[in-house]
Formats: sequence, C-alpha cells, structure tokens
Amino acid sequence: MQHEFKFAGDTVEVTVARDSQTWHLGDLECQIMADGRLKLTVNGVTKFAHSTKVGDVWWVHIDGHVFCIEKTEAGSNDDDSQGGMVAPMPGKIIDVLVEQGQSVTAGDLLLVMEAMKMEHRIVANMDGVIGMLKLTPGDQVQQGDVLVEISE
Amino acid sequence: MQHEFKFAGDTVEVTVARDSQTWHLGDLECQIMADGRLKLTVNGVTKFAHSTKVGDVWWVHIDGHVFCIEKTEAGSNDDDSQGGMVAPMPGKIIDVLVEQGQSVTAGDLLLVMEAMKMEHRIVANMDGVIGMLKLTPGDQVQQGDVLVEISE
Amino acid sequence: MVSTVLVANRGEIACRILRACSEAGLNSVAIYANNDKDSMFVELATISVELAGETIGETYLDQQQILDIAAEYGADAIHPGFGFLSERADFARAVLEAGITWIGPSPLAIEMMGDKMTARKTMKAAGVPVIPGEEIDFEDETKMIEAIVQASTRVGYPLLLKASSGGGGKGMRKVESPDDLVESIKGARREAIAAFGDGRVYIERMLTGSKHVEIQVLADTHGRVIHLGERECSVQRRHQKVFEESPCPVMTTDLREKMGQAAVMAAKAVDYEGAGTVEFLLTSTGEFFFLEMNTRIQVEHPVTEMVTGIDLVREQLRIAAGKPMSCGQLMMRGHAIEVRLYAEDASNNFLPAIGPLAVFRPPTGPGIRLDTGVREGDMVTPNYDPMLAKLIVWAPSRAEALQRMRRALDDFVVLGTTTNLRFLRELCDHEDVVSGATDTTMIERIWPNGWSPQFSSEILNAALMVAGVSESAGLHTVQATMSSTDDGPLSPFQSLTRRYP
Amino acid sequence: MVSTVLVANRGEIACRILRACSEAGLNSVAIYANNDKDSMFVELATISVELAGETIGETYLDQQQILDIAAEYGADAIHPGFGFLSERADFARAVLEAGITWIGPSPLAIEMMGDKMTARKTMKAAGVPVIPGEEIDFEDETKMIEAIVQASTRVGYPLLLKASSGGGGKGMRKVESPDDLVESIKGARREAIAAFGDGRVYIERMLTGSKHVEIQVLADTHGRVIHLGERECSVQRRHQKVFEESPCPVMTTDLREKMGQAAVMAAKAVDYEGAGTVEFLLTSTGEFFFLEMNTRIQVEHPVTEMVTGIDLVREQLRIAAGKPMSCGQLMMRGHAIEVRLYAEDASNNFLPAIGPLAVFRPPTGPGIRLDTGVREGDMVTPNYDPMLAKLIVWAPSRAEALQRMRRALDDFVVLGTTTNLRFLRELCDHEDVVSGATDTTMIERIWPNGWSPQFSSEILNAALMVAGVSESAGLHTVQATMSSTDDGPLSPFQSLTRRYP
Repeated sequence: MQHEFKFAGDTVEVTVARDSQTWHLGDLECQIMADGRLKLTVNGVTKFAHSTKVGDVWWVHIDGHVFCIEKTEAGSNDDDSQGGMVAPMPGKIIDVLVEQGQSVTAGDLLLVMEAMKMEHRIVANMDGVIGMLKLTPGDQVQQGDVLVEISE
Repeated sequence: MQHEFKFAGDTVEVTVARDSQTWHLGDLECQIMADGRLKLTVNGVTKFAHSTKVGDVWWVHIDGHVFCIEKTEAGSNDDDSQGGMVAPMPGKIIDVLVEQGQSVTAGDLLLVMEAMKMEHRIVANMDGVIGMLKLTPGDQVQQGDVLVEISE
Repeated sequence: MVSTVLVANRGEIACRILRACSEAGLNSVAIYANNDKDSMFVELATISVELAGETIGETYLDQQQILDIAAEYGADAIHPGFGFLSERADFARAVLEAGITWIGPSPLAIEMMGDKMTARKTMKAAGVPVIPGEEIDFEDETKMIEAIVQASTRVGYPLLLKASSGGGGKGMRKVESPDDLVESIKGARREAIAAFGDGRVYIERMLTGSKHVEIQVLADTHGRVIHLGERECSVQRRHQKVFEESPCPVMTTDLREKMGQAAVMAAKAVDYEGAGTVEFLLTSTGEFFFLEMNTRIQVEHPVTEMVTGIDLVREQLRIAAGKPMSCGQLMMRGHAIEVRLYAEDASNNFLPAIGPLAVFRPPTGPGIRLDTGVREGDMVTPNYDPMLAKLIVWAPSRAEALQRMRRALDDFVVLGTTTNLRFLRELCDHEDVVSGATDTTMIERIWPNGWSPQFSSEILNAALMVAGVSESAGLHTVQATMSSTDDGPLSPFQSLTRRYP
Repeated sequence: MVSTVLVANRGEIACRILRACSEAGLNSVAIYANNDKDSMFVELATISVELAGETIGETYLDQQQILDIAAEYGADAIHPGFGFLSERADFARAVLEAGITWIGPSPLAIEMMGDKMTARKTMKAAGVPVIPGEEIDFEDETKMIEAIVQASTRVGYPLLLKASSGGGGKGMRKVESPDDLVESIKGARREAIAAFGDGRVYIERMLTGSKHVEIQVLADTHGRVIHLGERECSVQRRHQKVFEESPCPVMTTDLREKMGQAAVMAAKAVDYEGAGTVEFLLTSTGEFFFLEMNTRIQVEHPVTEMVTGIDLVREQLRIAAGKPMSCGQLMMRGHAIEVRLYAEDASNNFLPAIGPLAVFRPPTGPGIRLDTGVREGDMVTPNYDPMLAKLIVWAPSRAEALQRMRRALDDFVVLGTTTNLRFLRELCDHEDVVSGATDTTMIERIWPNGWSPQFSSEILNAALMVAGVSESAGLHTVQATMSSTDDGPLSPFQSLTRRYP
C-alpha cells in the first residue's frame, strides 16, 4: 500500500507490501504485535515500535526517538502556507472575528489567540472564503492545529 | 436494575438504581469513571474499584480485596451439582470419553483431566444427555470452568 | 500531634505527599480545581474537596477558601508542597493563626529568606559567604541608580542586577559594561515592580562557569539541624533545572563538610524548622557563595532521598508533629540522577506543548523511580506547569547511573504530546555530562542555536515504515478533541477512539 | 572479557539479567520456547532465538541446543539465572568446555554443594557449624536403615531424614518417634530415587521454631570473598518462601559478623566464584547451623540489593569478565521486604491458578520496586512456575517498610487470575510479622486449617454493588478463551474483547 506523509516539511511516499503477517519495505520487515506495537527487523536486529495517531499525525516511538509523521492525501495541495493557518504554539482563542463562508482578503485579521502570556494575531494568508471554522473564544488549541481554512 | 449473582456458594440479588450519572444501592453511591473504574462513596469516604468480567465472573478489586462474583440468570437452575461439572482445579484434559448429544447415566466416566501431576476422573452427576462439549484432549482448563453439561 | 493533613498543591508533588500520609497512617485532604477533577492526586487522599473558582488565583492560591476547607474537614496540618503558597509567609501565618500546623518553617524564616537583600545581610552576619556585591537600600529610582553606579566600581564587570523580591530570573539583568548599567537598572526595576510590586534592586558580581550546588537541610523542634549532602543542578534551560544529581561530581568530603556547615549556619540564623535547601554557586576554584534558601521541599528532593536513604516528606511530617527527626548519621551511598520530563518542544526554545498522553509508558526495572501525577489517557493542558514527571535513577556509581538513565529514557514512551525526552537522552551522552563538567550556562554553550534531535536515516526510514504499516493496518487512532468549552471531563475514553487490528 | 551474554532462563529473572546487560553495554541473547514467544523477556534482548521443542526438557533444559545457539549467535558468556540449569554442574562444565564463560561458580563447587552430604562434610572440615546429625554412607537399603537407626539414638527426636540429592522438600521426612523411623526411611529413599535417581538419605536433628537466615556472598577471581549481610526468609508455605526481608529483625552486629564469617569460610572451602547464598537455621537461642549453599543468584536477591546498594547481577557480570568486584565496605541501610506474588489460591492449599491477567496494575511510588516478567493482557499458563512478580519495598525502618508494603499491596490490582495478594496483605498485619517473631513453621501455626480471606460485610456489599453496576453498564468484558490446541499465539487482543461505556 502506498501512503503520502509529511515529515519535517518534506513530502515522503511510503509503500509497504504485506506478505501474510509480515510487512516489507526494502530490507525492513515489520509485524504487528497482539498489543498493537510493531516489531521491526532492521539489519537483523529486532526493535519494538509504538505508534498512535492523533488527528492526522502518526506519532512513532522507536529506539528512544519520537517522530511525528503527518498523513497527507496524495495529490492534494496540503501546503500550510496556502489553505490553512496553523497555531504557532499552544494557546487559547481570545477572539474570533470571521465566520464560516465569509470572504476575506489577505492580511485580514481572523483570530486572536493568547499563548505564553502574549496575544498573537492570526491574519489571512490569501484572498478567499473561510472554510471550516469550529473555534470559539475560550477554546484551547495545540501547536500545529489548523485554526481556520481559506479556499479560493 | 436487578441482577442475580453467586458469591461463595450463595445466591445474592443485587438491585442498583441509576440517577443520571450516579448509581445507588442503599446508602452506597457509585459512579463510572472515564477509564472504566468505579468511584464508590461508602460512609462518606471515596473508594476506587476495578472490575472486569472473565467468562461469567465479575472480578472486583476494592480496597485491596478481590471478589469473584458470578453472574447467574435469575430463576434458572444454576446449581453446579445438577447441570454442569466443573474443573476442581486448573489442569489439562487427558481424555474425552463422550460426545455431544450422547446419553449417559450418573457415574459414567466422561472426562479425564490431569492437574498437579495427578489424574482426576470426571463422572456424570446425573442421568441425561451431554450438552455443549467443546473440550478436546490437550486443552487447558481453569479451576471452576464448566467441563461438560448434562441436561435431563 | 497531627492526624489529618491537607495538601495545598496538585500534580506529582501532591501524589508524593498524599502517599507519604497514607503510609504514615495519617488521614489526608486533597483540594482540587474543577479542571483537575480527574487528576491522579485527587484519588490518593482520604477526602478530596473541589475548590470553587476558575483561575489559579481563585483556586490553589485562594488562602481563605483553603483555610475554610481545612476547618470543615478537620485538617490539623497543611502541607504546601512547592510553588503555589509554599513560600507565602502570609499564608503560613494565617494557617498558624487558625490553629493549624504549618508543615514548613516559621513565617519569619520565610520572610527573611524571601527578601533577597535581607537574606544576604542575614547570611553575612551569620558568617555564610555571599557573592561579592552590595545591598542597595533605596527605593527611589534616582537614588538607587546613583548608589548602584557607585557600587559597580567596587563590584566590577560583568555584574548582575537582582530584584530583592525576585525569583525565577524576573527582575534580573546581566550587565557587561558600564555603558549599559543605567538602562539595565531602570529595566530591572520596572520588571520587578510589575512582577512583585517591589522595585528594590541590588548588585552582585557575575560568576561565570560556576556550578549550582545546593545543600539539603533538615531542622527539628528539638534543636537538631543537619545537612544531607548536596545536589548539583547546574544543567538548566531558561533558568529552570532539568538534570539534577547527587553527589556533585566534583565534590570532596572536605568541601561537603564546609558547605554543609555553611548551610546549617544559614538555617540556624533564621531558626529554621523542617526541610529546606540552601543554594550555592560553586566556582571552578572551589569557592562557594550563598545564592538563596528555598524554604520548602524541592522538586529535586528525590535524588537526596535516593543517596541518603532518608524520606524527606516523612521527616517533614514527623518534625511538624513535634517529633525528633529519625535520621542517624549522614550516610551517602551510590549516585542518583533526576531528569524532569516536560511537555515542551526542546527544538523550539522549550516552548510548552499540550495534547493527549495517548501513550504514556514509563520505564521499569531496579533502581528506577518515577514521581508523576499523570497517567496514560490524561490530557496535558496549558492550565498548569508543563512538568509531567520526574524520572530518577539510582546506581552504585555515577557511570552506572548514567547508563541506567539512558536505558530508562530509551524505554520511556510518550506519544501524543511533545516532550523533552529525546533532549534529555542526548544530554546523557554529552561529554560534559559524562565527565561531570557541567555548569549553569552549558545548555546555551552546547546548543547556541537551539537543540534539534539527531537521528540516523535508518531510524527515520524505520519510523516511516511504522507509520506506513500503522496507516495500512488502521492501528490505534486517537482523535484529540480538546475544548475547554466542553462541560464534560477531559475523559480519555470520550476523546480517544481506539481500534485494534 | 565478555561481550555477549546468553540468558538461559525466562520470566522475571531473565528480564532482570537482560536489563543489566543492556545497562552494562553488553549484547544479549534470549532463548525462548514457543509458548513464551510473546513474553516480556523476549523483547529485552539484543537477539531472541526460539528454542525447538515442546516440553521444558526439550527447550530450557536442552543443554546441547542452548550451546548450539550460543555458538551460532556468538555468545561468549551464559547466565543461567535460577532454577532450570543454574545448579547443573554438567551444564556448567559443558559451557566451559565450549570455551564460553559460565556466569557462576566452578562445576566442582556446584557439585560439592549440590550433594548435601558432601556439603555437610566439607562445611564441618571448614569449621562451619552444621546441624547435629550424621551422614550415612550406604546406598543399600538394609545397611542404610541399620545405620540410621543407630545414628537416631545419638541424634535424638524429633529428627529429619533428608535425601543427599534433595531440595525443595523432596525426599524429606519428619520423624517424631522411633516407631515411625523405618517406614519413614523407606519412604524418603523411595521418593529420593524417584526424584533424583539417588536414594542416599542422611539424618539431622529437627530444630523447631528456628528462623531461616541466609547470607549473601560474593567472590571474585582476584581473591576477594565478602558477605553482604543476611536475608530472613522464615515465612514459607509448602517449603517455599513468600516473604523475605533484610535485615533479619533479631540480628545483632556481632551475630551478623559471625554468620558472615561462617558464610565466607563456606564459600572459600569450595573456591567459590560469583554470587552465592549460604543458608542457615538460626535457633531462638542464637545458635546457627549450615543448611545448604545455593550456588546461583536467588529469587530474593533484591532485598540485599536494596539494603546494601550493590547490584548483584552487575557484580556477577563483572566477576565473570575477570574484573574485581566493585563493592566497597559493607554498608547496610534501612529495611527491605520482598513478597512473592503467585498465581495461586491461598485459600485452597496454595494450589496454582491460571487465567488471563485481564487487569495487572502494579503499585507505584518511591521505595517500591517490582521485578516481573508479565504485563496486563498476558495469560498465566500451567507451563511454568506460577510466580508472577516480586514486589520489593525499601524504607528507612522496618515499621515504615511494612507500612509501605501494606499500601503497595492494597494498590496492586490483579484481576482475571487468582493470586495470593490478599494473603500477603493479611500477613503484613499479623502480630508475629509486625514484631519480627517469624519462624519457618509460622504459616501452618497461624492458619492450621488453611487461610481464608477476612473482610467486612460493608466491603462485600460494595463489591456486590460494583458487580451490579458493572453488569448494568456493560463494563469491560474479557472473554477468556484459552486453548493449547490453538495454533495462534496467546494474544490478549485475540482473546479479550473489551467494551467501554
């Protein structure tokens, strides 16, 4: 199966093949364990990995390292600078100045959030129409959360 | 809701009433927590209980005590000495001498099991017809498991 | 006598104290804000009482409400933990006036150590070495500037301006040259007034390349004041400790005895009672200077417990009950290291992170202790300090303790929230940590442009494969919905949906 | 030098050793039978190799197969743990002949201590006190009976007959009066032949009301032999220890020194190397007698580690690699207690139990150590020893250690399999345990008709309510299907279906 992921800003294609209970990718082999962990064979050495998906992101723990690997839809335009504005850090929504369906111009003030005792102004990065917008004042957001989407 | 349980050989009726998120039984109050544990208020003091059901038995941990409380069907005849023969201790089935649907007479040898390095002979406790019988030689059984059922 | 202890705190230190009460056969009262109602510490008390109010000020810092709860539930002692009200002399006084035992030193001792200039003067009078510098007795800006400018010629550069009411780096300014002095004084004063309502600023020489070494002291009401050896806490980021150990790698028996005696003198100078910590700067030439005294139990107290075999919280309870401390002669053994696990992004200036603890699997095995107030399924919120846990290891030697810490950090799995686990792990491999050549500015020195994780392409490929297989097989899925407008509790099973293969 | 250690064991002790290897920077090889392929220890090794075969004899006891695996995967040392092949001199010899380091004493030392009559003679020659009694040098039944009958008049009643190859109570007979002697000799001999293929039986006086006190010793290849103080293991059921502590509550410095010196003499008499334990009976009058020497690491080694601060497994690895032990002067501190958590029905003559570990939540907090090889979701099978875990607590004093153990046992939740947790918990409240007046027959004395749990009607009512609410709400449901005819692994998520509210 082929998947498109995003890691550290780069888009990565990952194709894994299944042969009975074993998955393959190049020399790597992987089995899913009964408790949901994954058993990997890397250069003849076995490693155990944990994975869990939060939102669109796979969190992977392997050998003391943690990787956040975002699942993206192949072919779609998922450049953050285009469609969605993301929270620069964890914080709290203070004010919402637009509503779903509203037309906006690049630079318009959309949201105000508070984080680290400072106010951050979230402005439109393009002209367009406000898409999904579920936030209301008082909501907590996590770093990287999509705050608002704009479609052309 | 009313339930019939069996504990230490005695049949016990337990009726719990629900009022929004809180369950009541006499002076006792109980709430189910998000992680599946139960929060009890006993004489004004809060205790936390774990429960899990294995087969027909509720295992309950509270205050360092563990209780095994068997769920039985109200009104049904669940006297072990009548319908079902249970394993006297954990062990391994050595031989199965009857099959499902077969008529037997009280005293007939039905199964042989090995436990604690000894052989135990399981004989029919009544005349009747062998009901459900899933065991085959080599199976492991746990103390209290119903080995074979006989219906009149 | 003490029979029921109210713990005026939350999180891991509340868990630590509540367990100690339980083991000591004491009843306990936990107090909690509504957003903590599913937190672990709430379960560990005999009785748990919800605080009215929303903000920290309306809950954990609401002195009157806490005193009312103590009265209502018959608490005859209050343990403040650390942070919150622990170093508030007015609260200690109110507790005592309500006829309740305060598990800590006298309000006067808190005050004398809380005001940094008073503490400096008291220490000088007691013969405890302080950092070369001068107290400045003016509140008026013009007079203060004049006095500091004069003093600066005696103290020398680089120097530090410090707010007398300060703490945690607020109201502090490093001054490299005389040109910057006046502006820095004004800035420090402004910040100090804003943070503490007290603009008094004093001046100290800056001692670069020093170690932060602190001495644990214990004083009972039977006239015994002892020290329990040192902790080295030089490894700090943003003025906050992340890696603490005991013994200090460069400590000698002779120096320990000298620093210990200085700490005991410091405690005696304020008629100290209970557990406290005297912080020193230890220079590379082996000189040491009083920095401040923390008049409470400290975050890093477990490393002292591991090497001395003394249960500091139990001793606090004993001393507060008027009993003599139970410690015999100081017997330090082996080596203990603590690291602080924070929900933060070490690769982005250590900014706090929030999120679900979708997976939280601490390491296990001999010599590993975890002090935490969270468990798998909990949410990390921005409401409180982002420290999730303290991981403490003990081993017969420092090298073995570091080996054990590396293994423990590798085995510690936290997913769903960004943590500093990998940062801590890489720290354990750094040559200055391995050799014990740590000082207070080492993190800035090692990673002047910030830290970012190092990994091989093999391990990244393996991780990508794990993501690919997990996605293909539809493994665990956690939908993090986290909204403070929800009326319901932050339930892991309301917010997490899991599928198993 | 040693670089790769094969651990010829399973379960918690394999986990313990594998973690020590990992922390020491050594590679490790785990070997496992097919029915252990999902066990925890398999994950902790650098490489894990499945053993061919079904029975224990075909797997963990198959010496040739294990040696072949060691050769194939480049293991240059073998750690046998306890049980299995750990006291098999022939295996130790085969390991050495294969050019592999044996992590244990010499085959000759194992043999000399393994044969109880040889051990008695060796100890007498070395000046170590042995239980009054006589070795009997006849294998022929008639001659043996004749010799024992004569010896019995010198030894006195009550007396014990013991098989020379014996262990774990097999081939042992208590004889109260001369009338029963001949029959008992015949019975003991028969049992010994059946169990060990060796019918030799000898005679010792029975010392009632004694304590089982053992001394840990450590000997390196640089001529150093030391003792690490004692463990008291008097609390036994069916000749198996369940509650072990250090120090022994009645120990004095003087007696420890004497017993320690006797243990060191015992070790020196067989040119001992590595970690070993010399077991003694300690009578109420303070006399002590050699019982036997265990030539391996012991189940209860953690209590010694907790009070001495020495990592016994790391020392084993060090000594096997030819290095000097790293221990300094003996420094015992505080008090440690270990209880053994068994899957067994304490209210039914401690019969082993099996089942799913549907819930397995160990206690946490400072001073608590859990050595285990299982985790939630595992199945307890009748294939191996029913010990699930060792719960060890440490505290500054014995009273505090008992308090901590009570709290830890109350917090330990195991559901789905019957365990002895409650039995252990009640033990901690018994006056003889509280006062330290334990002896080897105390469990039979306290509960002559067997133990059964004590609980109030209030707590039973609460439990019934919990069952009622759980049933009403359809809480967690675990369908335990456990069949050895299944080809699949004993997967917790194949066999457990869970529903959450």
